Amino acid sequence: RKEYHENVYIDQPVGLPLLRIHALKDSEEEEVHFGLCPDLVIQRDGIHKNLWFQIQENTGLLFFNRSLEKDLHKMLLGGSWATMSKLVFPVLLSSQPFQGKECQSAHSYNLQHVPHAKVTLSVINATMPSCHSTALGQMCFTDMDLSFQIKENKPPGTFHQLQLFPQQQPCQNISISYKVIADESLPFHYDQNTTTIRVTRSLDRETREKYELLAKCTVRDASKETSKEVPLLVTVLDEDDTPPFLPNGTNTADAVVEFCRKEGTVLATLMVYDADTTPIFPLENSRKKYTGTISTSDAWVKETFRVEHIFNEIYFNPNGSQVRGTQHEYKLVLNKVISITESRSFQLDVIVNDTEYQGPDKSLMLHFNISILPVSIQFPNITYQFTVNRNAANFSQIGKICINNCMRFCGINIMYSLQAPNVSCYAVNIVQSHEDKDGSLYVNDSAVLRKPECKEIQYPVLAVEKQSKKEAHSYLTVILDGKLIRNDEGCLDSCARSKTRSECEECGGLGVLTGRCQWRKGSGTGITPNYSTCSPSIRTCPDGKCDTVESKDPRICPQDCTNTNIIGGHERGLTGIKAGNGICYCFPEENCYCEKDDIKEPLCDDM
Amino acid sequence: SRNRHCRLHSLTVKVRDLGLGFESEEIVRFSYCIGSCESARTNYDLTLQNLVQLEVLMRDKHLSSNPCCRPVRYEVVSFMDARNAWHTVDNLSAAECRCVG
Amino acid sequence: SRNRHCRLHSLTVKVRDLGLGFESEEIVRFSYCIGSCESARTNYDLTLQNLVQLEVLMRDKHLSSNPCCRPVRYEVVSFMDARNAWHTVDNLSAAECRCVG
Amino acid sequence: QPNSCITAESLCLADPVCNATYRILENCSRSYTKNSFIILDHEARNKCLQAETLMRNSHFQECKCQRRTQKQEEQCLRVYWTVHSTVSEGDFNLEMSPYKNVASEESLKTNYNKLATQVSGSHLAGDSTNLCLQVAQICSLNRRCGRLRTMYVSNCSPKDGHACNQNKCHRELKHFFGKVELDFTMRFLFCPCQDEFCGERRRKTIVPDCSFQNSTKPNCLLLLDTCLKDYVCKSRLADFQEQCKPSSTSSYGCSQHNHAACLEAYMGMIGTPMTPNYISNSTADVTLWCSCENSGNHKEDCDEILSSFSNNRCLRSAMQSQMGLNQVNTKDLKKLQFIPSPN
Repeated sequence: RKEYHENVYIDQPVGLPLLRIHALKDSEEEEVHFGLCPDLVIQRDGIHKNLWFQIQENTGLLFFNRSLEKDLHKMLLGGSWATMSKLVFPVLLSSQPFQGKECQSAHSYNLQHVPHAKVTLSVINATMPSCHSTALGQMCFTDMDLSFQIKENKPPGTFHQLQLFPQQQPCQNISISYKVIADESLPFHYDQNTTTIRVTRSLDRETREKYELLAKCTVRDASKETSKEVPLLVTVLDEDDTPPFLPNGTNTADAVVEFCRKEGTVLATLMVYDADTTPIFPLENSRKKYTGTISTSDAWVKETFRVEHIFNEIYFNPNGSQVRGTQHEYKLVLNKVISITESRSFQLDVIVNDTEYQGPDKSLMLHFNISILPVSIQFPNITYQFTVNRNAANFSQIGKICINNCMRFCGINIMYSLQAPNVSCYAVNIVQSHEDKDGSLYVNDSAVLRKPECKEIQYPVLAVEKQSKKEAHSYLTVILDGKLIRNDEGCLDSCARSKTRSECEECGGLGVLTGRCQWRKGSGTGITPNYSTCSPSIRTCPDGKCDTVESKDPRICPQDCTNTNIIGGHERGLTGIKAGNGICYCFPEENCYCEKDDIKEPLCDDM
Repeated sequence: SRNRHCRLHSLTVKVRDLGLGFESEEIVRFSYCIGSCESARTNYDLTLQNLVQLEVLMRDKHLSSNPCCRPVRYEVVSFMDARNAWHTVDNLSAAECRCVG
Repeated sequence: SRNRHCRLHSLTVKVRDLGLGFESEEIVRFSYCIGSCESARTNYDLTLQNLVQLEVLMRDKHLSSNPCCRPVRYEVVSFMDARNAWHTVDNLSAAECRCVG
Repeated sequence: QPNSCITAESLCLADPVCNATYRILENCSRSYTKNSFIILDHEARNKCLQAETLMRNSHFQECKCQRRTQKQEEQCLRVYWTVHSTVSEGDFNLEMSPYKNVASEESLKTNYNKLATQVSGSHLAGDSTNLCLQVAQICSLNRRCGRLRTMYVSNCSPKDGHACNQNKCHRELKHFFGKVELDFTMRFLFCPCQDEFCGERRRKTIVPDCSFQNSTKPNCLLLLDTCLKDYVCKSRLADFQEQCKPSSTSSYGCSQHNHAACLEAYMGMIGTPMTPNYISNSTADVTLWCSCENSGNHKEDCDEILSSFSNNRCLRSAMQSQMGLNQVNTKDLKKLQFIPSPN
């Protein structure tokens, strides 16, 4: 038990034991010494010389040796008649006789490192309850709950006595008997005569960490008999007494590095179990408990790979009971980008070490079979061909260019570019997508599209991998067609400005494919992702992503790209309008608005 | 028309009646600016008025011939909608009015 | 509704037509602000408009539901009147327009 | 009436002897909070003990701090814990609350009811079975409550796709529960619900995505460690432990017999590192955002922290009685005549 609570009444007789501190030994030959420090803490009043209590060094019996009456004023703060005050002091435990210096480091502030029990005595400014004023049930147990902590792998010993001390139960002409109800097989023995409870053998937490017994008390006086049952809980404290082990014997995993070569990529994971618990608090200790180090002298390996370790609690079920243990996850992670030309296979070993475990096999080896495959930079053996309407505007998106497996790359950056075309019609350009995987083709000079002499334009296409400079070549054919349509002078440059279908579809704007903006009719009521809006191309705008072509000019698709104010009922995405109320339209680089469809003329004053 | 100078008024409205598309049973305090700005006019305003009367200039809803009574500071308004999601709307309710422009 | 955003316009007028009581044959350049301030509206304006539509608020000529197109800088104008006396009038002609309020 | 620790400090600083001793104690307290106490040698430690005993019997005897006084509160609590630094560090049970005891419940009935009649009768009431909605409406009608509610909600909401700032959120929540009259905040946070829709509104009152939850659940011992290092959190926790101390014997459930004090102390925890909240929309049980996983041998200590919120007889009975109170009040409001909304 870590804490003891007891009441002390003003008129309580002195010279009698108040309570008994129990302790268990770490080894058979160890001696047990209990000690008190010269001071104690009086709640609301601070530190005081301990004039009232003494402890028997070898039995742990705490005696109450001097009446509190004379010192009441100290207790109860200069006569302020608080009905109760508390005295708090530690009872120290040692395997050596006390010399008194233990108290210096062990004063009540900082006891984490000194074995002790904390005693809290409530000084009650009233006479002791007489026999008839105490309910029978209260004579059995104090209000301390019967919960105990026993370290595993330690010798047997007595850890509690059920019977209360005489002055704790005021009635003389009654009989109180105790019983402990527990399964025979449990490692506890109750001595009927002394009412003491013993743990009869060394416990193993990894087999069972909780025991629930029942303490039954029967009180008989002349006329009646009552009984009371209280749970008696024993928690087994853990020691690091089991080595790390592999859950299903697998200490090897394959790790293939191919298309994903960027720093931070998790290549493989292996589990190591430990039947012991791993306290996460305090943080620094938990991290040091288990280590995982790459065992190699190859500088390149050390530089290129790292091991990340996390742990969490799991449960083992040895013969039916549930016991906490720990699962350690070791992830092999790329520590830097690997060139696409790198190609090798080898085994990487990781030593896992349980630093706190003292026995054999405290560490074990994990093996990662690593194969790094080269990546080729090639275009699929097709030539790209796209048809473009002559009325298409600047920044209209024509199509995508992608070398083999390009969408599976991460950490591989491909730069796409168009060389000079076969005819002097420079109408199209290409830009990298956000993660430099594929290239987006777009119109960058719409005037060229209107030249009759430009009908079919062929571009050589080049793809270069940034780090290795490896190249790939292909060809792109752009075929222009469609009858030219005249644009009304009044039209502005951005489809997003239009608030109605008619206004929208009678004009063009940056990014339109066929010379006219497209009206997206919304659905749903209130604020919805499917708001009505005027777009250059409904396929790419709004689609919730501000792609690399759209981000070239704020007028192309403010619905996806705007960072300016959005007025009216809306929900903002990372950029742009994720959801809007009714119709959303924008004054690029100024504000965007989402308003109900039945927009009347705005009120205007004066005039 | 004495005390009809530009100043703050407020009323309690249902969030739904704000017309911004939020579905909510909550009510919010909405303050707005209303009132005359006659006392803030300049030579420009008098001239504009005269040119319109002389029909040198056409009357137009986008032509204001005196400063307008507008908020110069706003209050944020927060409420929970019908799906128990929180919303905060900026620049919704006026906090202070003045004749501006 | 295209390209009618708030901006500066100007015309030449006789000093007499300014209506400020000056007697002069001279003509001056008078600039003024006109155009839509739609793109400067805030949630406040949208809400005000909705409340008027719902008749929670009455339409009123001193209630403006969007910023107004107004001068933010003026030019001074000088001229000689019929008795050959010089006059300089402040805040007469707009120099720069903006949607304010 | 115990005096304020701020007045005690100024009296002490005016007295040369007390001033010198108090300075010693300030250094001692600084070393405890950085728990570098172990570095203090024996001689220095004794000086601290004597200084504290001297202080406790001087001006600072039983000095306390006033609740809900914002800036002053922090200064007062710093003085209090300087003089009470011997309460053993890292121990969950902090024994005594630094706050003066709570005003009696009667003073709570201020202008809440007046506003309640306006909402319950007017066209604005809407779904009046949802009492959490109704108290939100009543809060909106009260200028201070409405404004401070908007302040914390807007500071607890993500802005333009970026995650919320929990410190700012906690500061505004403390501001709201510290500034708005208890009359409002008690009903606002402890509104009774009959269905999960109302329960969800109640759960989301403190914008838990920002103020309560984090991506991972820390161990409760870690949460306590963070709290004890912050004067205000440590004080609010001591207050909560004292005011909501369960009592196995009393039917009232609380050893302090003051449900309002317990609820006020609970609300005091909102906005600290140990911010509690409702578990789900289908129960009025509350909890902390922490678990007792990976507690090792300190599982019992961890369970004690968590269950002081999630399994506290006194707190539960205090909340039930407050919710019962709300239930009754709104029923009899219906009979009252509707008064037009203020202009």
